[in-house]
Amino acid sequence: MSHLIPNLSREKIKQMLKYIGVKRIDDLFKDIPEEIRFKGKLRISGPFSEQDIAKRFSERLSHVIDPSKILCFRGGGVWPHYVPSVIDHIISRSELYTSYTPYQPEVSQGVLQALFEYQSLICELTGMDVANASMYDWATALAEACRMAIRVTRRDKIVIPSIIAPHRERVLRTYLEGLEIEIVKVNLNKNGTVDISKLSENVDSKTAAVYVESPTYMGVIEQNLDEIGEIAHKNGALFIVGVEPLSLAIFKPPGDYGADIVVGEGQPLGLGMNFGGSLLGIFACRFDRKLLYQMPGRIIGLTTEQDSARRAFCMVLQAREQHIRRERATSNICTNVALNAIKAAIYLSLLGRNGLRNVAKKIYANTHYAYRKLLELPFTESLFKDAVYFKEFPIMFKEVDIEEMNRVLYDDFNIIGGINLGRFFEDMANVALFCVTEIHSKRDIDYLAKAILEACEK
Amino acid sequence: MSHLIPNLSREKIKQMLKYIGVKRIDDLFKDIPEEIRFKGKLRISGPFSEQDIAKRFSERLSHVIDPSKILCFRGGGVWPHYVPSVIDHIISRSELYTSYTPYQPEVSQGVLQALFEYQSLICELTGMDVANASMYDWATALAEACRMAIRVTRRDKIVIPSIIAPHRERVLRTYLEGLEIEIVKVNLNKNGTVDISKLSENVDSKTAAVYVESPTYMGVIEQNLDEIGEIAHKNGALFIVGVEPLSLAIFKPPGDYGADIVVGEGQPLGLGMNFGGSLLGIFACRFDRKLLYQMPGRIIGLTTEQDSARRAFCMVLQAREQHIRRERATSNICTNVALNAIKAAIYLSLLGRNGLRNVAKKIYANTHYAYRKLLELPFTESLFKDAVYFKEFPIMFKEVDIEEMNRVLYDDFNIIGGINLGRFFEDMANVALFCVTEIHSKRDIDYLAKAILEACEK
Amino acid sequence: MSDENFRQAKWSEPLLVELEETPESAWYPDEVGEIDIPKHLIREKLDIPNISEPIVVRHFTRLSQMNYGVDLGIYPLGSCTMKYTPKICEELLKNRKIRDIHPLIEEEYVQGLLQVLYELSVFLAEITGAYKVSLQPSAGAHGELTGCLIMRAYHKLNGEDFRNEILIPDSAHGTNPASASMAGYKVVVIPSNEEGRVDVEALKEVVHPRKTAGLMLTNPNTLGIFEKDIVEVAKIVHEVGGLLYYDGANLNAILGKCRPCDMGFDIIHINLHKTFGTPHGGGGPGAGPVGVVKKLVDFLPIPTVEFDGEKYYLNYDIPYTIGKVHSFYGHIDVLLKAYIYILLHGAKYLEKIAEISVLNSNYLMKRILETSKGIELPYTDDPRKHEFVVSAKKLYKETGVRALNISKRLLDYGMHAPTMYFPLIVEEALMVEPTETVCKKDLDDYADAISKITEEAYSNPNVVLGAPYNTSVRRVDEVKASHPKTMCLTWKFLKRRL
Amino acid sequence: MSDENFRQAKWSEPLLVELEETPESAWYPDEVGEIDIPKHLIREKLDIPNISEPIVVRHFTRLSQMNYGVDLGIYPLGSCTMKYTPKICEELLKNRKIRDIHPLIEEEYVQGLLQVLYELSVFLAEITGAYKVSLQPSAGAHGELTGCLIMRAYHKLNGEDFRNEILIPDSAHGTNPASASMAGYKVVVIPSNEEGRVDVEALKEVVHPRKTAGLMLTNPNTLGIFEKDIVEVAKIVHEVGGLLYYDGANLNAILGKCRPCDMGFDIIHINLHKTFGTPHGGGGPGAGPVGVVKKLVDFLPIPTVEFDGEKYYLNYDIPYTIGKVHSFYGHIDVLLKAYIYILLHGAKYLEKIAEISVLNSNYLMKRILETSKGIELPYTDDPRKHEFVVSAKKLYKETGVRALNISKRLLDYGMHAPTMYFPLIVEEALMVEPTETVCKKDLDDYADAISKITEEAYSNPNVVLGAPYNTSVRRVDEVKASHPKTMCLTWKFLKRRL
Ligand SMILES: Cc1ncc(COP(=O)(O)O)c(C=O)c1O
Ligand SMILES: Cc1ncc(COP(=O)(O)O)c(C=O)c1O
Repeated sequence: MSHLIPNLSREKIKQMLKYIGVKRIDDLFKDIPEEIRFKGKLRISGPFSEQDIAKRFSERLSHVIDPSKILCFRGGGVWPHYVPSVIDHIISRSELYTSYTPYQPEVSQGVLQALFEYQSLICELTGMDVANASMYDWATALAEACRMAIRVTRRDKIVIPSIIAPHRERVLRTYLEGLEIEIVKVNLNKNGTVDISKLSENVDSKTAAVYVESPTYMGVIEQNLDEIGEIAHKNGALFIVGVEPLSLAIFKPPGDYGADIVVGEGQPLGLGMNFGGSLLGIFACRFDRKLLYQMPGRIIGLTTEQDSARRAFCMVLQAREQHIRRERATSNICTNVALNAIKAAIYLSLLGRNGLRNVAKKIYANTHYAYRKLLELPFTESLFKDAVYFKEFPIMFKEVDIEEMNRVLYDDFNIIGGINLGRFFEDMANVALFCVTEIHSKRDIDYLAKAILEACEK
Repeated sequence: MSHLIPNLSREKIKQMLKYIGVKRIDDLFKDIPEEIRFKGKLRISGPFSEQDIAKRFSERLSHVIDPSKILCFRGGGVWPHYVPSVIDHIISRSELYTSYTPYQPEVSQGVLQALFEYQSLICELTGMDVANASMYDWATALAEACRMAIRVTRRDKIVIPSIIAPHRERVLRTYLEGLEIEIVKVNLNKNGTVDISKLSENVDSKTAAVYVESPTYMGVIEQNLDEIGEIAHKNGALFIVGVEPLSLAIFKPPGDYGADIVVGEGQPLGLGMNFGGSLLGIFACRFDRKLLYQMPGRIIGLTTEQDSARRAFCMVLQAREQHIRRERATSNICTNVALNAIKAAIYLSLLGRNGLRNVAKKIYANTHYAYRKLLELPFTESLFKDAVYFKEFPIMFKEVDIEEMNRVLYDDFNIIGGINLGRFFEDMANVALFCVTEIHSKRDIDYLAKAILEACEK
Repeated sequence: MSDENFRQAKWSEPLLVELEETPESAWYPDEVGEIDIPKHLIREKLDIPNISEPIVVRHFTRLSQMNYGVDLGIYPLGSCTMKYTPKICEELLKNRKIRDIHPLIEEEYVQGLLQVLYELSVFLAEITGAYKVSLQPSAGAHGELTGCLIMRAYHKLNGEDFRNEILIPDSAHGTNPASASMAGYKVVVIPSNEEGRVDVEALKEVVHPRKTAGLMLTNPNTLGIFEKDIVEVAKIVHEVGGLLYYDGANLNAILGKCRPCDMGFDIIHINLHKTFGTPHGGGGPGAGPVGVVKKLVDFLPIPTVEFDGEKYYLNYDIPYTIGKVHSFYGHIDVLLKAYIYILLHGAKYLEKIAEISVLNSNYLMKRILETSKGIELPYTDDPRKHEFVVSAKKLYKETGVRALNISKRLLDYGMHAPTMYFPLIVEEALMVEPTETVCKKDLDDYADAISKITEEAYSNPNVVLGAPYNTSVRRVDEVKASHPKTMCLTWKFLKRRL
Repeated sequence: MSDENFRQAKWSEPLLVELEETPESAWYPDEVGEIDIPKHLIREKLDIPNISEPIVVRHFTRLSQMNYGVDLGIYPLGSCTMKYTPKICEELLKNRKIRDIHPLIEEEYVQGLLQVLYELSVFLAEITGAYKVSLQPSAGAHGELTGCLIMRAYHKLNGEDFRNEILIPDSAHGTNPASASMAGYKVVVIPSNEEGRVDVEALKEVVHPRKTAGLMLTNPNTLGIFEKDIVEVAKIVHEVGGLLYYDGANLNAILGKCRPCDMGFDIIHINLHKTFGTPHGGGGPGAGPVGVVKKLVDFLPIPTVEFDGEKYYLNYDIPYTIGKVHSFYGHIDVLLKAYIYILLHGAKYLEKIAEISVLNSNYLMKRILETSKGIELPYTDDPRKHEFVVSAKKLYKETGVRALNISKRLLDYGMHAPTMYFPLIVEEALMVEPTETVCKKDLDDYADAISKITEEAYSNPNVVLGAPYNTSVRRVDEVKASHPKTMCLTWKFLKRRL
């Protein structure tokens, strides 16, 4: 509104128009042909004052549940985690959030160094050598990783497990639409991990990449990652691993079992859930020129001043990118989610290895406590019996309508229950996927179990 | 907690102790006599994690009404106003809020210039020549102004109107306790302004200061300020005026009618109500060395670098202050409310004269609309018939218990009604003081009138 | 105004790994007892430093001071629309009712959020003339990919999957060809004419009834020039059965003045982080909603946000949907800021945005051209729109000072440089976009600075060539940064090298 | 670490009145029709500039970069306890349920707030040993005044209003005598002994059974030395019927170690903005709650926050109350931050605060004394507590470099100077208080910087005398600033002068 547009005074406009040498502002638009001019007035209300907008906004939000009064046990790609207050404080500094992509490194050392720290932290966490400065989300990171594998290997088949997050699969398929790629699915064992022999059968000399996730969409830690990697590599395929980053504080990182590319969702690292966005796509790979030069996205490097040994940071390997390579670029990504990557850098450095381990251990302990608690209920059954779960686990409910149960959990207990997997997987009509994290206490979990008992006995 | 205290690792402590040359940390406390050592453990719970504190805090606050669902018509010293989002944004910049009083001007130009702008803006608003960088609140500013007048005139009598804010009077009396001062009260006219002839009678050669407020505690704009000033000055007393700053955007400023000292409450200038604190005491005076050198508080000045003409800011006239003058200081004030003064500076500069005028006009229009609306009710009467009101006005309710009315207004209508003046003034048992500001719409006011009607007919 | 008046903060801040550790403390305090993970899955070493909160906060606070943002001064990066972000947008977004809401929550619990999203999609449709808008794409380029995939799906449904070419002007942003190519298309470049506009004759030559899938264009184009032949261009493409894609990066200039779909575009994206003032965050998150004309509605990504007259819901039932392009529904945080931004302005001030951004741009252009020796305006003399491109080719020839050097020297004045060397069709290009949120004095100061710099280029070129001087670091060695031998992409590279 | 590694931002930002105006726009947009105010009351001219929001934001953002704060580095201002402020304290305070709550609201609607305030007062009583705590005073000095008025009221009730002297050591902070004097007392100064402690013999000489109203003391004192004779001191004062006042500025050093009221103090204040980490805000708001022993409870300011077993309420029924010292109940915003701070730490870490702040202080003191020529420790060799005072007297004599110059030169390293020239009893005093929130490297760097500076003082004193160089402005002319002829206290002064 008027206070946001400094040159809006009649006098100034006149003065400037005079200098330009035209009479009316409209003269500056005279090259817009009459026939396409917009004649009416946009049907957009306002201008509103801050005060009125705040009111309107809060009126709208009055039709949204109050999360501070609710216990959320839902995950599946975005998870409830605690966001340390430091993150919002730093991220609200306008030098950071009102800057553009650091095209002029000399005045952008702040964002550049922060992103360099992010890349370094992601590499420490995943055990990989290089990471880019972010992708939009796990799903697009996965899609770009597969495209990258296709470019690197010049092959056209991707092997994935039969169960991955439905939204990730959907995005992957969309992104591969333009290339004619075969996507092969490999079934799972009874414990929810990839069936190695089935995998072996499906990976061949046409395979560009083998993709697995750990923890899987079902929260299961994959057990045979070394073997899977070997199968991929033996066939000349790349080994792509999808990860939940907090799990890596206690579980072996992909770098330890030969992953070529790691993708994952950075939302647990200090981002809110925000109704699903924005998120943070993690993307890292081995240091191998063939891979590096095919990597999508921005990469930041440490260098020096031209005339001194003083450290400085800038974007590197831009020759891969669209603004130089255009149709032959490794990706079209331009604006990514840099600020979210900085959030993750703050989160990781604030918690440190001790804090991260504590969070991960608490999640692990909570997961197993909750898993056991729910299995103690008379009408539940485990889906994958000997699985090692992290953060999420599926529970089968005998003769229970999950949607109905969730409704009662919310109405009577202020609980957001597990995901109804029947929505996504035909054979899982009675299965709910629960999520527990460090924000939950034992008491919360006991309360969940009790609430489910009561809800289902209704 | 542990992450807040960087040197808390055993190893580091050992290393440092060794360097110091002692064995245990306790050796550094050995000069505390055994008999006064605290032997037990403080009964203070914690340490809590951020997450747990946030929970506890929000649990406590669940026992506080939600202001976003409520209409507040209460003022009386702190008023509901809109706080522009820019203020919180700027004030959250940690260079500002984590700094100390600017003792080293070379690294503190930010706070210094901001406070200089505050002083300048307050002087523009009040029409005075100099302002200090803040007092705690209007009440203590008033008390310090009276003490200053007593010092300057070496007299011992203060004349005030019979009605001023009860809390201000109470603080004033507390502050004058040590000095044996006579406080004389002058009655009001029927229109709520000071009775000039009564005033004349009470001001004499012993009078140090005449204090009036405009708008008064009852929201009445004082009409005879020139005359009051003349009476004070004729008798050699100082003329102190108390103001609500937003009113000065449309009403004559004290500088125009000869005020010597102006005090007031800066809370309307971008501070929240915060259950009554912190606030912002405005303090300004004429440029007169006698006054200036007796002024309490910090004052910021514009100067230059020592070796160049480049502008720079620093604190001035520190010889008045306690850290130099000790028991002969003009005041003991040290930590004031600098950050709140900066909030006011941001508010004033963000709104500018146009915005301030608009706010004040809206408040004025709302006040008169609400006043008329409430007087239309069958059981109400005006207290001061020919008054010019700003932001507040008292209404007499025939045979209505104000407390009871307010209870119904809250319970049934989500309204915080006017102040029950009976709590403070014996002769006002059925009077309520209402406040309307720019945050209220006509609809809100209509709703108030309707709610009162229904509440009182119950 | 001189370069003596500015110095960026310089803290020489070490890397996180070089800061002092606090090995025995941890931010996240809950001590959890031992847990039993199968041995072979256990992670042994985790090399992330334990730094205490005060030191972490200091680290990032110092870093931030070494970064230039819109809140510090003019930032006229052409094509990026770096405008001031109203603080109310940030403030309202801090609400927990946004941050702590899970995406897979039952729709009836989040009606208010869905309503806002729906309203935003309606606003964006109104502004662009689109029939329906999907809020899902994460950025402009993501919108382009989405758009190209919609083209693909459309032609496929029509049995025309043989169409395999997308036409793109030589002045286009790199994301356009990159996106087209990602969607499996061959890119055909259309040259610009001597006016800096699409060469209609050349276009006619390359359109092809079986090959052309569509054309991608931004209007005003990247030279800031309005493509006044757009109606004819659209006709040519449509006549051979192609679709028109509108790159919304330059929408700022025409808000309320004309609408892409009224010009003939079939698919459009909008960079909310440009035109609608959501902050760019040093590289995102942004948002790139995509709108389409009626005939393409059935191809939009799932889900769209809809209203059935009673309740708001997510519509997954889109017959020929291209699928999903993002995990959930898009960048909600960004979308809501744009919503607030739009309502702050209303129809009236949205149009003022266009007017004043164009006024500012033309004023600054004239100021620069009149006072800076060696700087020239390529192509037509028509007024530019919200941005303009000048060339320092002459200056370079005469002094050895390049567009790059001017840019670096501008940094010494506490001002951000323009976009350099884009579009590719202008030699020594400086692409300047002041936006509507600067004041006249900013424009005058900017022109004065460029004027001084060009004078300096003639009188004392070495000073310009050695710039910048007042920034937290001086000229960065970008060649070394990308060289295989010296490349350093993480802390580990540094350790290995030592 | 060298002074080459730091440069503070410099923006040469004009005054608000010098920025570009936008006369026809206004932030607050509601156009209100004409209103009819009686003519003689109308204001004609209002000289406040109309500046647009982007320019206002830029102005203050730039200013902020020219300000040093704890979040940027070590800030060891002695006596000020400039510690890191946990961000969670700030975050939780942004809740509208605090900001938008009116003070005169019915108690039953704000039970949660009253509960928190009550709990805080109980915590503070527990920490200090006081019987009851009032949260009303706005700062330390305000607490002192409150305390002196309580003394006054107490003696008066006892029929002893002839007591008119308050005893204050020569090392005391200036607010102590100023507050005593404001309360109508005569100040009697007690000298320090050769150890830097209250001279007990001198005290005995001045205490007087009819004159002495009380004694004000901080312990550890402003030299950072613990007054180990405190029990005797208390006895001496109590024996003549006087009261003891504890200036809580130095409470940080003894948290959980010993409690003022256990030492014999009757009235205490606590600077929440020091010991309890609420940010100082460049000069407030702080908070200075006052606690008293049981016999003084009936003199506290009204109202106190109380709990009757069922509900929390404001108690105005205090028989001999001194009245009110603040409009309402104190600085709620600050109080709540301290509440959060205390719970973050719990009993265990409150004690750690004392331990590590004392450890840091003694470590740094030794480092400085061992490596900096010309810097000496006055008074006893006993360990200091959370702060220490050294003297640059020798350095000054030998090189002409004063405590002031060392301070200015420290700024060039991106570090804040210590408190200078206080307490008054030490010549060329540097009063250093690192607090517990710095890391060892900060201490080493600080000592190294001082060491380098003192070396420089001997080798090249002019460099030190000319400091600072790396700050946004160089040495400020403070004499000119206060000189009647050149004094400039507002924009108007500037205009008049031109
Ligand atoms: C003309 C043009 N098109 C497309 C884009 C890509 O947009 P985004 O960065 O949002 O992906 C840009 C961004 O700079 C642009 O300027
Ligand atoms: C020893 C001492 N006493 C009292 C005070 C005054 O406290 P405040 O600034 O909170 O009024 C201070 C402040 O610096 C101090 O250091």
